[in-house]
Amino acid sequence: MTGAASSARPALRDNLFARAFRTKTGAIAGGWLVLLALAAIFAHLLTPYEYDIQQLSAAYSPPSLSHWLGTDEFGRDLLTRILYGARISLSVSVISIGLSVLAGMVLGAAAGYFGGRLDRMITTVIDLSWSFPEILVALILVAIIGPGVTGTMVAITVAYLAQFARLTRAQVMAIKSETFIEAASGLGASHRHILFRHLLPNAITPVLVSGMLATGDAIILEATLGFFGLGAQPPTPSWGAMMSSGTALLFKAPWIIIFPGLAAAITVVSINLFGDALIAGLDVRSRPRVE
Amino acid sequence: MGLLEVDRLSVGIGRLTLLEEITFEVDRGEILGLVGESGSGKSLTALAIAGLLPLIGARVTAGAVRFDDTDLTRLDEYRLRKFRGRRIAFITQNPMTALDPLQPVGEQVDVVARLHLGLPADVARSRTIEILTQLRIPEAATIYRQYPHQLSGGMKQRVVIAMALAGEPDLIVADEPTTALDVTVQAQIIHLLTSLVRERGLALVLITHDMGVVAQCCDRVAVLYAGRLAEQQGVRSLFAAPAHPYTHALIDCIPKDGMARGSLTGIAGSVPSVAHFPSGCRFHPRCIGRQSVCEASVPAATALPGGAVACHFPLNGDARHG
Amino acid sequence: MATHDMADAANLLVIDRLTKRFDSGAGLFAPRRSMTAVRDVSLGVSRGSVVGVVGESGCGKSTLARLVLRLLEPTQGTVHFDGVDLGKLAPRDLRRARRRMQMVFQDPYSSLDPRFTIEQVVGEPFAVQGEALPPGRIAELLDQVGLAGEIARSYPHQLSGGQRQRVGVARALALRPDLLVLDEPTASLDVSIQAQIIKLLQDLKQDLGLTYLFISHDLGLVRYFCDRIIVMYLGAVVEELPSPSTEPRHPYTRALLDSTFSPDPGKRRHLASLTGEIPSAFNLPKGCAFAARCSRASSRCLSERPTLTTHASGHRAACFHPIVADEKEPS
Amino acid sequence: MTAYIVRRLLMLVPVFLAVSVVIFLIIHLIPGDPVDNLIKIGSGPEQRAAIVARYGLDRSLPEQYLIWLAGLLRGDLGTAIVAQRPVSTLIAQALPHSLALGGLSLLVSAGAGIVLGAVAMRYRDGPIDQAIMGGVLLGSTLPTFWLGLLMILLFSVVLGWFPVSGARTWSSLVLPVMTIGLAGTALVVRVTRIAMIEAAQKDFVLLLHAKGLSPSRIRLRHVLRHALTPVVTILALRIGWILGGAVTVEVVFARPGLGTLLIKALNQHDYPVVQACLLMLAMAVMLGTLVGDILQAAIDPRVRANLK
Repeated sequence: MTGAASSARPALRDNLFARAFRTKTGAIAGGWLVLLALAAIFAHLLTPYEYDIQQLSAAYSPPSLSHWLGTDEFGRDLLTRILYGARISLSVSVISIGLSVLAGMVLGAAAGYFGGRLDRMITTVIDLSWSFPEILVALILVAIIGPGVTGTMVAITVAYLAQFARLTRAQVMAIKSETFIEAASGLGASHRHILFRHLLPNAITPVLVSGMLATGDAIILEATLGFFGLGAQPPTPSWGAMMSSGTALLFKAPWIIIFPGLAAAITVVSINLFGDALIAGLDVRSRPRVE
Repeated sequence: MGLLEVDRLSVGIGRLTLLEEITFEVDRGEILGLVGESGSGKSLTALAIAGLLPLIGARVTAGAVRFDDTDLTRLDEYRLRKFRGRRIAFITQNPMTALDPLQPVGEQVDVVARLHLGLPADVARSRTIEILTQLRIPEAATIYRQYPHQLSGGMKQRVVIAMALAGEPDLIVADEPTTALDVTVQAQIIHLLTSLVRERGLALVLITHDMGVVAQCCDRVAVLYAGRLAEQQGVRSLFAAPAHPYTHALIDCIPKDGMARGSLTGIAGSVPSVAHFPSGCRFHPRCIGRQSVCEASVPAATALPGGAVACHFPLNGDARHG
Repeated sequence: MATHDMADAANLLVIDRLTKRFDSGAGLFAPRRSMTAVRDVSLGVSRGSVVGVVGESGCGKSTLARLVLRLLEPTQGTVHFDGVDLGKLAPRDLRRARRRMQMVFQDPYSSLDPRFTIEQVVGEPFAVQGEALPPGRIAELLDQVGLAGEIARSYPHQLSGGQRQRVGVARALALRPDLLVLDEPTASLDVSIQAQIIKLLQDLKQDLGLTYLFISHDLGLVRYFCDRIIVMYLGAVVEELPSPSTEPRHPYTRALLDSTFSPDPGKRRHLASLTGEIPSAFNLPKGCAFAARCSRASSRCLSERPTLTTHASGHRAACFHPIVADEKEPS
Repeated sequence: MTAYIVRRLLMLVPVFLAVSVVIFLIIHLIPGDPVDNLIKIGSGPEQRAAIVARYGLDRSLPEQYLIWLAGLLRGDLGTAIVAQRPVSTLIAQALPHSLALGGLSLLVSAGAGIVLGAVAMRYRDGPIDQAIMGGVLLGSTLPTFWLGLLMILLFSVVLGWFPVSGARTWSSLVLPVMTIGLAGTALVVRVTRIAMIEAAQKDFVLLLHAKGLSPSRIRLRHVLRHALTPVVTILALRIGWILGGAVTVEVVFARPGLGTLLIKALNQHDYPVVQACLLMLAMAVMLGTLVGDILQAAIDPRVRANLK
């Protein structure tokens, strides 16, 4: 019995990813993400250049055979910096969103399941912060914590928390009103049993998918903070920081801005497309049969 | 010649055939009960008559819907609209969701007369109030200005009926008009609808799953099962001597006064879904009298006095009691 | 009073003056509103009997079912099950008590967790009660409710409504309960399936010696299936019929009876004996809740709330102007 | 309705107080002595004493908050550390530019979004729909600042149609509004399309068809009207989101405005200015939700009924 129970659920999620990969857009988008992640991890093996060694004689080189994507104002190879930048951009957004999903789920599930005063307290705070744009919340936090990777991560985690808490709460509330929850309490089930055997397994998938989509937004947020000079500090390469030279270099060496932005854009578009493919495959099991 | 003749009508969505060769007719002053369980295709038949199939992505694949000698299935959308709401009115199942929540209910009735009868706004308005009053709505002028959420379920269904009557139609198609209502309100609405139809000599197709409603209100009955017509007869003969085993079993599913405990057994098996319609006679897996031919071939409709039945082994009058 | 005590000994379930009030809208700037879903309901269910509770939407019948099983806490009143006051039980004891009283729900679609297989659904009671699943018990239960054993590994969405409802019954039977509360178990099923389920419930009751509290809006079905009938209107019991064939005294019960459509075209009758609709439970009138729709209502009915009075053995009605035997409505 | 607006305004008061507490606390949450955060580096002891006296920094935190709040209500937002001018003057200079940019972008987003969303719904799943939804995907994923830079590159540098930066002429608004508008439009298109598709499946729409009304009339007068409720909700909730876009875009286009002021102040650790900018943006968000709620009540009688 219990064996069947625990084996049934992971299988369900595996199917979801497999299904998404089997669609055309899902495969292309997912493929890019996997490649980028691998390239970021093995960046030191893939490129002959270092990300932080300046070579002023090669500054402002346009894309060429030796520097595929050109060099920046210090003569550093742009492709190398983009790959190393992917490390920062991806890990910062994935980790921060992961924390955000986790905390949001705990808050949302607690509010939705227990209701009452706890719910009112959590919802008030959450709704308040939700109505403020993420960038604003992030700016406030960065103002407090100070610029840098830590500040960016805390900012992203908190900025998206409200979204996940709201979604989890809504999910939990909806599932809580289903009769099978009542049936379980009628059998004498404990809060723990209801939360972990019924509510969360049914609520978790949409939250995870929206977490996945939010990772894309987080990459942009990270880049934006970097662009303002509030993210990872030099010489650490992050996509946003690389572009922060801003308008000044736009005329002289547009590739410095175009390529990191393009990397971010393709990644975010891929995340969205893959997310859409995931959603399309969602919840076939709980769909009612055709009558 | 009936006012409405549904002739060997088939309806499909994609590659699925949902309705097959449905045939029946209704005349002015007549109430036809269209009975069936879920998946029988009764709502689909209603949509087909009103030409509303495209809205749900379905289409007529064969057959005709002749209304006053015009085949509606051959009309384009523009000409079909001259019939809809004007000569053929439609009442949907759930009054809670049938009205536009953002518009006062009176205006929703007005629009029919303004559109089809060309009445100016003020005339349409007083006519609406008149119809609402006829439907025994107290203080109709007040109700006229209210929004749907301010009205009870029964009141909303009266407004929907008023919308149906506003175009002075010849035919009303009512799809389970009372299923969503409370028992006591159900009785009021059914009574109101059927008596209005009789007073005005309209034709009514009353779609329902409730054999009780059929017995109390209808003149003739068509029984649908899994997308096909099982049987069609006058109401008295149908209840006295159902020819199709399904009809017989369906009547026996309703508890009656003084019935002994345990005499209600239901029909074994379950109502098939569209994707899994059985071969041959679609009722055969659930039929007590089935034989091998029932599984192999589709029974053709054979004539009965005042009706038809599609069964290889129709019951005669005695079999019902045997 | 002596008869009362004797009745209690025979009763498996005794509900005494049960009341449930819901408060809502306690927002920052919104006024608090309260609604009494169940008001002062008392009734006893004797062992091996089927008691039907019938009424329309908002009459409180489903709330009553949940109060009985302690899925909701009553505002006032007590529920005794087999002589034990459920309200006084510690959580641990209440959980144990739940083994003996189970519920079958109206909606067979939402009453099964879509992520559970059928065997997980039927086995859940054992898991919840921390008990080893006896080998072969699932197959036995499925067989009892007329389902094939192969179904055990299916998911709910692969089953028809009738099959799901059978699964719901099997789950309720898993721990061999004494009492089943059936909350409109057939209301969302097709007619042909409804009759099947009723037949199944009848057979199970016979074989397992069960007691049923049967909640329904369908007076015809209740009269067929139940030994005693409780009629509720807007939270309160308006009439208690000792047998399904008892002629009603309360005008509301009469109206319910007249509103059922007999499947016999030979017995057509004027159907609409009742006007108006059920008022909102949020602002109930001071007097009889039914007075506004009742043709027999007097000024007394508008100002004073009638209480249940006994008319014959086991036949009680809450009406100042009950229908007497010789003035039956023409049928 | 008036009573509702008044009540809704009153409900903003606690929200405003909560937000102001957070913004007030910034000064104390950042590491270091608050005095240092309010004063130029290298200032003498007299200046320090003046700051301590002015903000009551020797008193308890609640007292400090009240002093700060009282100043706020008088329009005294403090003195900018770097510019050494009253913050209110800086804000007054920046605000009109931000309002013009934000307001115009909002109008463009709403107008273009609703029209395109309705068009996409009308030709659902066809090539037109797919084209619009492709644009939506780009509009909602491309980083705003990057998009702005590309716009400058294309329209100003290559084509030379619009000025690169600044706010001296109206034409300088075109590119910034397009940049923010693309993201805003994408959002509105998405919501409009989905809301219309959902509304079109409602029972009452079936009945409207059954009454013989023309499909275009049903779409425009009923389905679109229903779809407006969620669109208004989203627009109201995300007004701040559009303003957030404005912050970035101002920096990219080097336009004067709250965003530029805020980013500059953040980089210069000019906290009184940071506080004031955040406060202004927060108030815009609050007023946005207020307007959204009022619009919703105007559209939907059920919302009005719930107000009573």
